[in-house]
Order: sequence, then C-alpha cells, then structure tokens
Amino acid sequence: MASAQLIKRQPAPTREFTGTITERMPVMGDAWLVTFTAPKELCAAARAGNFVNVLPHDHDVFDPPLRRPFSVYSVDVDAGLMTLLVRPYGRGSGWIVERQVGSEINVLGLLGNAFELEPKSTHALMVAGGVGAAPLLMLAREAVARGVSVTYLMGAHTAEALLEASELPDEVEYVVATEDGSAGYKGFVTDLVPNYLTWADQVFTCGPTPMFYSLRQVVLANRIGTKPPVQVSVERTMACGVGACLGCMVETRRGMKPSCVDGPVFHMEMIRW
Amino acid sequence: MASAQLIKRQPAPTREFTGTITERMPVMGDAWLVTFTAPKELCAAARAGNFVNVLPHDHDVFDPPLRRPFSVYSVDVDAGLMTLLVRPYGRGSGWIVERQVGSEINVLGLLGNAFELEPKSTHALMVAGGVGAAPLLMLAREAVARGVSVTYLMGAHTAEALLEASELPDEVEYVVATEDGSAGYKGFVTDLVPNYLTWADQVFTCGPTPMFYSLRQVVLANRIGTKPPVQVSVERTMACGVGACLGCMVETRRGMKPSCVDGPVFHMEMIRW
Amino acid sequence: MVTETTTWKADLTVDLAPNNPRELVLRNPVIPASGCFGYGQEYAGIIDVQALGAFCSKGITPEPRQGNPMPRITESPGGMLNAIGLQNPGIDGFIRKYPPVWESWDVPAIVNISAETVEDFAMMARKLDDVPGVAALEVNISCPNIHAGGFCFGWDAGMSAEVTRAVREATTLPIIVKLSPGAIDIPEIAMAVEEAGADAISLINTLVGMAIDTRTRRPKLANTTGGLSGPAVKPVALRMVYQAAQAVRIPIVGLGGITTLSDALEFFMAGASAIQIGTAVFSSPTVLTRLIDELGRWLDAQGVASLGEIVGTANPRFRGHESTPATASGME
Amino acid sequence: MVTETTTWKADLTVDLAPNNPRELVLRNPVIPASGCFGYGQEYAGIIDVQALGAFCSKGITPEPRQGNPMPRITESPGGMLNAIGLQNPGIDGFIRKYPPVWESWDVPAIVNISAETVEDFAMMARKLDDVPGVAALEVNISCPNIHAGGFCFGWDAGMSAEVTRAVREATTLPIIVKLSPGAIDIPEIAMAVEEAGADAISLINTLVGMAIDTRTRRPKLANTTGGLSGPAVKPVALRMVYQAAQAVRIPIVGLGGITTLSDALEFFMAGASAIQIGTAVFSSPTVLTRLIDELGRWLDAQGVASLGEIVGTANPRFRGHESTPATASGME
Ligand SMILES: Cc1cc2nc3c(=O)[nH]c(=O)nc-3n(C[C@H](O)[C@H](O)[C@H](O)COP(=O)(O)OP(=O)(O)OC[C@H]3O[C@@H](n4cnc5c(N)ncnc54)[C@H](O)[C@@H]3O)c2cc1C
Ligand SMILES: Cc1cc2nc3c(=O)[nH]c(=O)nc-3n(C[C@H](O)[C@H](O)[C@H](O)COP(=O)(O)OP(=O)(O)OC[C@H]3O[C@@H](n4cnc5c(N)ncnc54)[C@H](O)[C@@H]3O)c2cc1C
Ligand SMILES: Cc1cc2nc3c(=O)[nH]c(=O)nc-3n(C[C@H](O)[C@H](O)[C@H](O)COP(=O)(O)O)c2cc1C
Ligand SMILES: Cc1cc2nc3c(=O)[nH]c(=O)nc-3n(C[C@H](O)[C@H](O)[C@H](O)COP(=O)(O)O)c2cc1C
Ligand code: FES
Ligand code: FES
Repeated sequence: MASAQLIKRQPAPTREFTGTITERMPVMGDAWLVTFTAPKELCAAARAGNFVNVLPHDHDVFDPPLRRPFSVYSVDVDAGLMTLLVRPYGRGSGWIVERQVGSEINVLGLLGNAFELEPKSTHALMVAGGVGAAPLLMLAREAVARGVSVTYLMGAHTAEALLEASELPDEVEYVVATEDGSAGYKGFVTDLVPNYLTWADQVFTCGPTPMFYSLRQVVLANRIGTKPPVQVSVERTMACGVGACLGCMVETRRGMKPSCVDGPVFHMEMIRW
Repeated sequence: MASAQLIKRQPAPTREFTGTITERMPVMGDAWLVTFTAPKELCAAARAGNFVNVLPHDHDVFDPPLRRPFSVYSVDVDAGLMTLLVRPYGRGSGWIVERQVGSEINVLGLLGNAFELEPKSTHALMVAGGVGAAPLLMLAREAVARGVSVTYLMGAHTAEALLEASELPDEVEYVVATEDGSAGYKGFVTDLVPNYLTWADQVFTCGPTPMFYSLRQVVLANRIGTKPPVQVSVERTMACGVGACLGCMVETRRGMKPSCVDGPVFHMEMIRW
Repeated sequence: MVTETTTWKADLTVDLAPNNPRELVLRNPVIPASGCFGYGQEYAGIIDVQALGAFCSKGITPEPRQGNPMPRITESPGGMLNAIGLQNPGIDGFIRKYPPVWESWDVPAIVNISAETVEDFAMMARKLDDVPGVAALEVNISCPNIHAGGFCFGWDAGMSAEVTRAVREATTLPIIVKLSPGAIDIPEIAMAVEEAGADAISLINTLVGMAIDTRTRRPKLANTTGGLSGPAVKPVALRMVYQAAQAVRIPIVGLGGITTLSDALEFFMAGASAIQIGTAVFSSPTVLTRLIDELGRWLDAQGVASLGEIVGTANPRFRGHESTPATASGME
Repeated sequence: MVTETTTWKADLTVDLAPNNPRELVLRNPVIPASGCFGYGQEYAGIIDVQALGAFCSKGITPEPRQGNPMPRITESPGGMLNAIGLQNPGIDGFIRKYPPVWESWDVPAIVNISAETVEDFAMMARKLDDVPGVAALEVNISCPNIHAGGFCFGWDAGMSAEVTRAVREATTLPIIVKLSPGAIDIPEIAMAVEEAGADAISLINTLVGMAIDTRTRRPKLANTTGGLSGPAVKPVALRMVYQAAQAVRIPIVGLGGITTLSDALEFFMAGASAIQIGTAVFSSPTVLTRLIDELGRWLDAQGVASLGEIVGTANPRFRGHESTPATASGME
C-alpha cells in the first residue's frame, strides 16, 4: 500500500547557484513573490513540493549562518526564472524580502521530494494554510495539466492574507475560509474538508503545524477506511538540506528520516504524530 | 608650550541616534558622500576632527558587531543633516555605502576632539591623503570663515581619486599630487610640504599611516625649530568610542591615551612613533 | 534606538546579596559589565546611568597598570577579541579618583578586582571595605595565579574557594565571584565559591581566542591571544549559567553576548537573577536602558507581576528558590 | 559562488601520517568535517567529492544509534548548535554499507569513531583495520567515558592517551585524534596523544552551548545542550591550534568556523597542515572546492611554491618543522 512507503525523491539535479532577483511582488498581505534567475535544467526539473535553500546573508557577513528553505512557488522554464513565496517572519525571510531587484541571492536546490499525484487519481483536494499555498499552487497547476479536477481550499485569518484566485488555473475550484469571516466561510479551513472527502481520490496539504493536527483529526473522523490518502509537506529547521547533517528529522514508522531528502512530503500515515 | 599638551575635547554632546539617509553621492573614484538626518544640536556642535561611530549592520543581525568611526565631512545645521565621506574597504564601510536613500543608520556621536586652529594663526597648511580629506575639508571651511589663508595639499594614486576642487571654499589654494602624474605634481603629496613650512603657522594632516611617517620626516628635516607645529588625526580600531574600553590607545608622552577621547587629533610631538 | 521613557507595573527589583546585612538591592537587573563601561562617567552623557540596576567598574589591580601594547582589540564573527591588559590606576589611585564621584550617584557601583595572589585579593578587599560610593565587589578569578605557574584561579575549585574565602574574611561588602568559562566543571566551581562565602556569582568572563592578520602573518593582537566576547559566546554562557543554577542557591548574574530582550529572557529563564551587558554596550549604549524598558513592558504583557517569577522557569533543576542552604552533598 | 576550474602551480599536497608506513597523502589540505558531510554521497551530486583532499564520515559507534529526539539543531549568532546524538548504523552496518562505495573513489575516506569505553574504541579500530575504502581513522575523544562518570575522555591527558594507545595497538591505519575544546590544557593533551602514537591531531570539536525558546520557556534543543560550531568559534579554535602547534611535531588538522580563504590561511599560519570545514559546508557546499582553488591561486600570487612553506609562519614557537622527535621534557 503506497501510503506505507516513503515518497521517493525524483531524480532532480541539486546545484548551488547565484540568482539575480528580477521581480518582487507583494502578495497575501505581508508576503512577497520573489523571482530570480535560475539554471533552466533546475526550472525544468522542479516539481510541486520541491524546495530550495536560500543563503540569508551577504557573502562577507557571518550571520545568520543557516540557509532557509522555501518551496518552489512557480518556474518559467524558457526564461530560466524561479519564484518563491516568502513571508517575512524573522531574520532570514526578513533579509530575503528586503533584497531589491538586481541584487543577487545564493540558492541551493532542487531539494527534497515532491507531491505524488497517482496516475489513476481524477479528483485532488488541496488544503493550504498561509505560505503553505506555495507548493500546492504548483501542484494544482500540474494536476490541471493532467486533466485532474482540483479543489483548492485555503485558510487565512483575514481576506487579504489569501492567495489571489487569479494565481490558480481557471479549472480549479477555489474555496476559501477566513477566521474573521472577511471572505468565504467564517472559521478554519479544516472545517470545510469533510465535504470533499468522498469526492477526492487524494488529499494534499501544507501549512502551519497546528493545521496538520486538526486536518488529521477531521480526516480520520470522516473518511472511509484509508481513502482518500493524505500527503503532507512538513516544516523542520534545516542545516544542510541534503541528508548530511541529520538535523531535520521526522519520526516515521520507518524510523527517523531526514525531511530534506525523504520529505518534505510524507504520507500522513507514515508520520508518528 | 601647546604642542606638549593633549588637545582637549571641546564640550560636544554625544548621542546614539537613528538617521535616515537622504543622499548618496559617488566621489573620489570609489568613495561615497553619505548624507543622513541628525539632531541639530549635534550638527551645530560638530568641529573639524570630530567623528561619529556608525553601526554596520541591521538591528537583528549580529555581524559585524563593532561600530566604524567616520570623520564628520560636513554638516547642514539648518536642515539637520550630516555628511560622511566613506570609502568601501571591508565589511563595515562596504555595508554602509550599500544603504539606499531612505534607509536608516544608527550613529553614535559626536566623538573625539577637534583640530585646534590657534587664534593667532593666519596661514594654515593642510595635508590630506585619501579619505583623510574629510576632516581637513571641514577644517578648511572653518579656517576660511575665520579669515585664515589655507593651502590644502592632497595626494592620491590617480586624478579621479582626488577631492573635487569645487568642494573647497574658493579662498583655498588647492594643490594636488598624484602618483601616476595624471593630475598636478607627479609623486607623493609629502614631497610638496617643504615649500610651505616657512609660510604656514600650523600644519594639519590626516591620511594613511605611511603618509604620517614620511610627513614627519619631511617636517623634522625642513622646519625651523618646532615651527610650524603639526596636528595629526590618527586611526585606531575602536569598540566603544567614548574612552570606556581602552582599546584604541595611542602611546603619547603622557602615557597610553584613548584616541577616541584624547584624539583622534594629537600634536605630532605628543605621539611616540 | 533612543529609549522613550515608559512606565510599567512589573517589579524588577532584585537583591543580589540576600544573606548579607549590607545587601545589594538593585532597582532592576541590568548591569553594564566590567571593562565595558569604564568607570561610569564615560557614558554619563549618553544614557541615564542612574536608571541602571548597578554598574561594574573596569578591573582594578593592586598596582597601577599601563596595560598591553597595541593593537588591543579586533573583531571576530559575531564577537570581538580584547587584550587590554587590565590598564587601571591601581587600587590606591582608583580609591582616590572614582568612589568620591559615585558617592553622589543613586546607583550601586560594583568594583571589579583582579590579582595574581590570594593575599592581593584580600588586600584590595580590605581597602575597599568601607569606601563610600562602593556598593559591592566583583572578584575576577579569571586571572593567572603566579604561585600556580600562571594556572588560572578560576579553573580550579580549591583555588577559587581560597580566593573567595580570603575576600570574604577581608570585607563585609557583598561579594560577587566572577567565574571563568575555561573551567571544566562549572557546577563544582560554583558550589565551592558558594560554600566559601560568595553572596552571588557572575558568569561568564571571556573565552580565550586569537586572530591572525594574514597580510602581515602575525597575530592581530600584540598580546597574541585575547578574550572573546559578544553574541558569538552566548550559547556557551547560557549553558554555564543553566548548569550553575542547578548547583547553587545564591543569586546568579548571567552574562555573555546578551544583546536583545530575547537574549536577556533566555538568561533569566535559565536561572539568572540579574544580567550584565558588555560588548553590546559598545554596539549600542542605549541597549542598557532599552532592555530595562522592554523587560518591564514584556512582563506586563505576560501578566507577570515580578521578574523573580520567570527566573529559572526553563530550568527544571533550578535551585535558586530552595529554602535550605546548598551543600556539596546536597547535589545529586 | 560556483567555482570555475582553474589551474595553479603551487604544491598543495600534504601527508598527515609521515611516520606511518600506510601514510595519508592528500592532494590538497581541504577536508569536510565529520557530521557535516554525511558519508560523502550526499554531496556527490553537488560538488566533485574526488577533488577534495579527503573527507570525514559521520561519527560511527559500536552499536547502531537512533540519535536524539527533535529538535536537534538551532541557530545562534554566527554559529549553530547541534545535538544529533550520533545517529548512525553502528560499526558493522557502516562497514557493510559505505566503504564498498568509497573503494571506487579516488579520494581518502577518514572514518570518525566515537565510543564510551577504551575497549570499544579498540574494537572499532580492529574491525576497520583492513576494510578496503577506509584510508584513516579520526578518533573522537570528545565523548563521555562511562567508566569515569561521563567525564569526557578528551578533558584528561591520561584518558586521551589511553584511548590513543588502545586504537594504535588495534590498527596500523593512520590515526588522527580529534581533541575537545573543553580541555583546560590543550598542549598537555596534544603531547599525550602524540606520545601515545597518534599520527596527527585534529581540533577543535564543538563547544558545549545551549539556547532557550523564550516563547515556550524550554531549551530549543530536545537534548537541552548541544555543540556550538561555525564562525562564532573560530577565534577559540585558532588559539588552540596555535597552542597545539607549539607542543607537538605531528601534523595538525585545524578546524572550527573556517569559511573563507582568509580563515583557512589563519589556521595554516598558526601551524595547521590541513583544515576541515564543517558548518560552512551547510552554508555553501561549493566552499570546499572554492577554497582549494583560491588557496592554489593565492600561493601562486604570493610566489610560494608549496603550502608547507606558509604553515606555522605566524607561530614563532611552531614545532612542526623540527627534526627531533617531541617529548614532554622537550617542552619548555
Ligand atoms: C520545506 C520547507 C519549505 C518552506 N517553504 C516556505 C515558503 O514557501 N515560504 C515561507 O515564507 N516560508 C517557508 N518555509 C519556512 C522558512 O524556511 C523559514 O523557516 C521562515 O521563513 C522563518 O525563518 P526566519 O529566518 O525568517 O525566522 P528565524 O529568524 O529563523 O526564526 C525566528 C524565530 O522563530 C522561530 N521560527 C522560525 N520559523 C518558524 C515558523 N515557521 N513558525 C514558528 N516559529 C518559527 C525560530 O525558531 C526562531 O526562534 C519553509 C520551510 C521548510 C522546512
Ligand atoms: C577617527 C577615525 C576616522 C575615520 N574616518 C574615516 C572616514 O572619514 N572615511 C572612511 O572611509 N574611513 C574612515 N575611517 C576608517 C573606518 O573607520 C574603517 O576603519 C574603514 O572603513 C575600514 O573598515 P571596514 O569595516 O570597511 O573594514 P574591516 O572589515 O573592518 O577591515 C577589513 C580588514 O582590513 C583591516 N583594515 C581595516 N581598516 C583598515 C585601514 N584603514 N587600512 C588598512 N587595513 C585596514 C582590518 O584590520 C581587517 O583585517 C576612520 C577611522 C578612524 C579611527
Ligand atoms: C574590552 C573588554 C574589557 C574587559 N575587561 C574586563 C575586566 O577588566 N574585568 C572582568 O572581569 N571582565 C572584563 N571583561 C569581560 C566582560 O566583563 C564580560 O565578562 C565579557 O565581555 C562577556 O560579556 P559580553 O559578551 O556581554 O561582552 C572585558 C570585556 C571586554 C570586551
Ligand atoms: C551537525 C553536526 C554534526 C557533527 N557530528 C560530528 C561527529 O559525528 N563527530 C565529530 O567528531 N564531530 C562532529 N561534529 C563537529 C564537527 O566535525 C566540527 O568539529 C565542528 O563543527 C567545528 O567545525 P565547524 O565550525 O567548521 O563546523 C559535528 C558538527 C555538526 C555541526
Ligand atoms: S537538513 Fe541536514 S539532514 Fe536535513
Ligand atoms: S574605543 Fe574604547 S576607549 Fe577608545
């Protein structure tokens, strides 16, 4: 049974490269879409769920030392451009969103595995929270391209923090929830999930850890047997990003696994919560 | 005899303040004139030789930790603006010249003593090397305002690294030397000094340490007795800037003295070379 | 970065010498560290020194010292190295020059003392015992013991206790013994000085480091090695404070790299009753008053009535709030 | 940051085991540090691993280890803290899994071993003695000796020598003994392991530190304390390498915060014959090949024919080039 496995990393090249920022666009309230030049081979190989590690300091400054992981939000293969969705949170993301167009950033990627859309799947449910919208946006585009019908649920505290509907393919059914009721359903996005569990062949999610917990409750309480299976993209502090430091582990039914190589995407069942 | 004393720090306020950069102007080849907002009381109190210590990192970054000292280049008291002449050299100055207009910098100043133009002086010789031009430019303006005739000698490796004559008051006789002969005398600025030693009542200098040594040789070999007296602004790595850490000492005939309080300006005779 | 004076409800006061009749009550727990605040006057024109919890003087020695040749300081990633060499006027010159000024200040002055023999430590303590303007002593045991071949007092529990006992017998002033991070077993040293009569301990002093100028191929410091301080050492300092807080009941003054409110809170939660700020004062003198302000407002926001309530909260084996006196046997 | 392959004239080769028939000749002095390069394969797709001087494996233990609970890493100013807990497949699983891969690689693989008893160190050395694909051992004595109440082997000269001697007797492989920065007297430890038969020493391992999450009021690492590494520790590491280079004649592998060419040169000038790069590999994997490149070009630019000529040049009492064997009595 697929969900008892780890999700294999697709053969994707990993390079350390310097990209030049070509565009900065404010989105989702306080977040930014940061676009930079990237090797075409990487853009072409990128799959939804893959991430890159960005060096959050200038070359002659030693702080903060560790790279920050960001999911690939979108790529333009022909132009050789990669876009990340970055919400300024602390020292690293704050530095990144302050980089102006024309400045360079050092990037390590592609890293990690990708969401697995099973060949026989025809209905895909995506549940996004905050910047978790990034990998799922890319997944929605992949799914639509494969003729899969997609429902994209997104939750935020208020309307302006939501992903713009225009970012998603027209084919996608976009349903939103806000805690303050300023848009769509008033409450948590996970409240909407039960309505779609019979409809969906697969569920994909990415968002803050608390969201995972409630999603898991809702799914276990409402689905039939182990259907639909759920794939989650998890967050861990990382150092190397390539499985060398063993710092970003997720405790799975197969033991401690580095989320930078055997993740960030895991079958929900595989994770010891 | 004055030159056997330390030069007292004039009563100038010291504040830690955040200035907003209002202008960046490229000068002297690779250097920049950086102008920022500053408390008017400080602009009004600033004298030639005084310096400020600039914090060379963002508030949530810990490297590089130590402030960098920069001589006051000019002030606009009415507008509450202070200007520094910054040559990108390493980590600190490099960071400072990259700050864009509108960004904030944290400044500690006024610090240090000032050049002392004796009341009876009518002829002042200034010998500038590189960014040493900064405090001497301010001194030239003070001197001219007091009706003192000023000869300003400046040396650089090539023409474009020289201070623009237009920066100096018209009354100043500006004589330049370049190592490559691309402007003025071909050779070291110190070669020009002997011609002015009988003319000048006082000599003021600021520049790289090697320049001090040759200037000292030239002066000792060519002046009559102890006339004219020479005041030099020296450079030391600093931590506190206020005489608290005892890290920036200059060995004087009165013992080890902090150059941030009893300097940066010293009578040449007072320094044990 | 200029602090606007705000008010808060939380109680920030701390007594660093609860077992000493002469006590050492601070109106707040923020203290500039020795060697980073001169003798107080240097910063009097920049911040309100009397708003501080207390301040530590530069290290004072039995005789006047010219200090080390230059260069004395250099920068390192996230920190700095210093080899000042304890330049100071000596105990007698010091007593003539500074305490008279401090006497009129409404803030406790802590005198940091360094010596190379136990006798000299005691001699200085005796001379300072009843000097008006001196509130307490900080005993810097991170110095070489010339009778032990330059082996540092603070690396050995026996020698650390010996110095503490001698100073204790020489003065009734509150004594803060400042530990060296060079020691292998911090809890052992901490317990030894507690039993020897220290009213409080402070830690850490600098780590020994060096830097080389690759252009000249010579050490950057004339003294070759120097003391490493600043944010870079914070994790080591915090770990040692955490360990010491599991070993002794006397108040602990934590220091080492503290720059932000979050840094300060880490030390309080590890078990420090007060903190010292060294290198960060160079980066930003106003950090001192700003931290007091931010701390008061943070406690109010958390609904915590007094600072003491958060001390040791991240340290399960914190002994600071125990009522029975600590003994070596009292340790597991 | 991508290195363009350039050529240089200077000789970068170094032998880390000149007194050992099995020798350890590196084509250049740049080695990724243990725990920061996995088992080599992790970086094989990113940089040319066979262009390196050598590489160190993750620390291997007698039995398989799951490692510590999460979180295992956190960031600190200019550095990082780690408490991985030596997660590894154990000596037998390791021997089955990795050396066979390395055998086909044209780069020396150094196996880092950790144990809690002298016997276990010897046992692992014996098992590795003739495993194809294994070029040398790095003995990590920064681990607790369970027969000494968790006191770290590397803090005591006697215990350090004991481990070294046992490993020496168990294998003819080149042995690099990796010293702990927790020791008070580095020269004493260095001389002890040299006399006990170490072919080379490497230093430093991590300093013990910690960090607290002020929101949860709990240590950021599940293990409470962790090892501090990165640029922050460089001055301490450089000082210890400088001291060790005045004490022993065997080659020294310097590490601790090395990130730039200038950092690397500081260690060579202090007396290191080779360097290891740990945390900086996380920041930039290409730093490894870039440093080799920059070093070669720097030596050419300086007109220096071989790396050896700059080793120890900033260290007046550097003993590495002495011809007579070192003895404790040989020290002043
Ligand atoms: C696989 C993966 C993909 C990611 N994709 C994205 C993305 O597409 N867009 C995006 O904006 N971010 C993404 N992140 C998160 C990102 O890597 C950083 O963790 C985040 O930007 C915060 O880093 P910082 O340097 O700003 O904060 P830091 O300065 O590192 O953190 C400040 C403090 O907050 C804590 N902290 C850090 N991150 C969080 C958090 N997420 N929640 C709660 N506390 C935290 C830290 O422990 C620290 O104490 C991803 C993370 C992973 C592992
Ligand atoms: C009183 C005073 C006034 C000053 N006024 C000015 C001014 O008006 N304009 C200006 O541009 N600078 C001025 N400086 C110099 C300035 O403070 C910095 O030292 C300079 O900008 C280099 O700092 P950095 O951070 O860029 O280099 P760092 O990164 O600090 O230095 C890089 C390396 O170069 C070495 N180094 C640093 N400075 C020098 C130097 N000057 N010569 C040789 N090696 C050096 C350091 O030791 C280090 O190894 C003044 C200094 C003093 C003490
Ligand atoms: C320039 C300088 C001078 C110092 N002088 C002394 C001293 O005289 N006595 C002492 O006990 N500690 C001295 N210290 C150590 C500090 O008091 C403090 O213990 C150390 O710097 C760690 O704190 P920090 O990281 O906040 O600076 C000095 C530190 C610096 C940076
Ligand atoms: C994540 C991580 C894991 C480590 N694991 C080991 C180990 O297994 N064995 C060992 O001897 N050292 C280990 N170290 C220490 C490093 O090898 C090195 O001694 C230390 O990090 C200092 O070098 P650096 O500052 O370049 O990282 C580890 C360090 C890190 C950061
Ligand atoms: S980040 Fe190093 S193993 Fe995942
Ligand atoms: S910089 Fe501290 S005394 Fe001058």
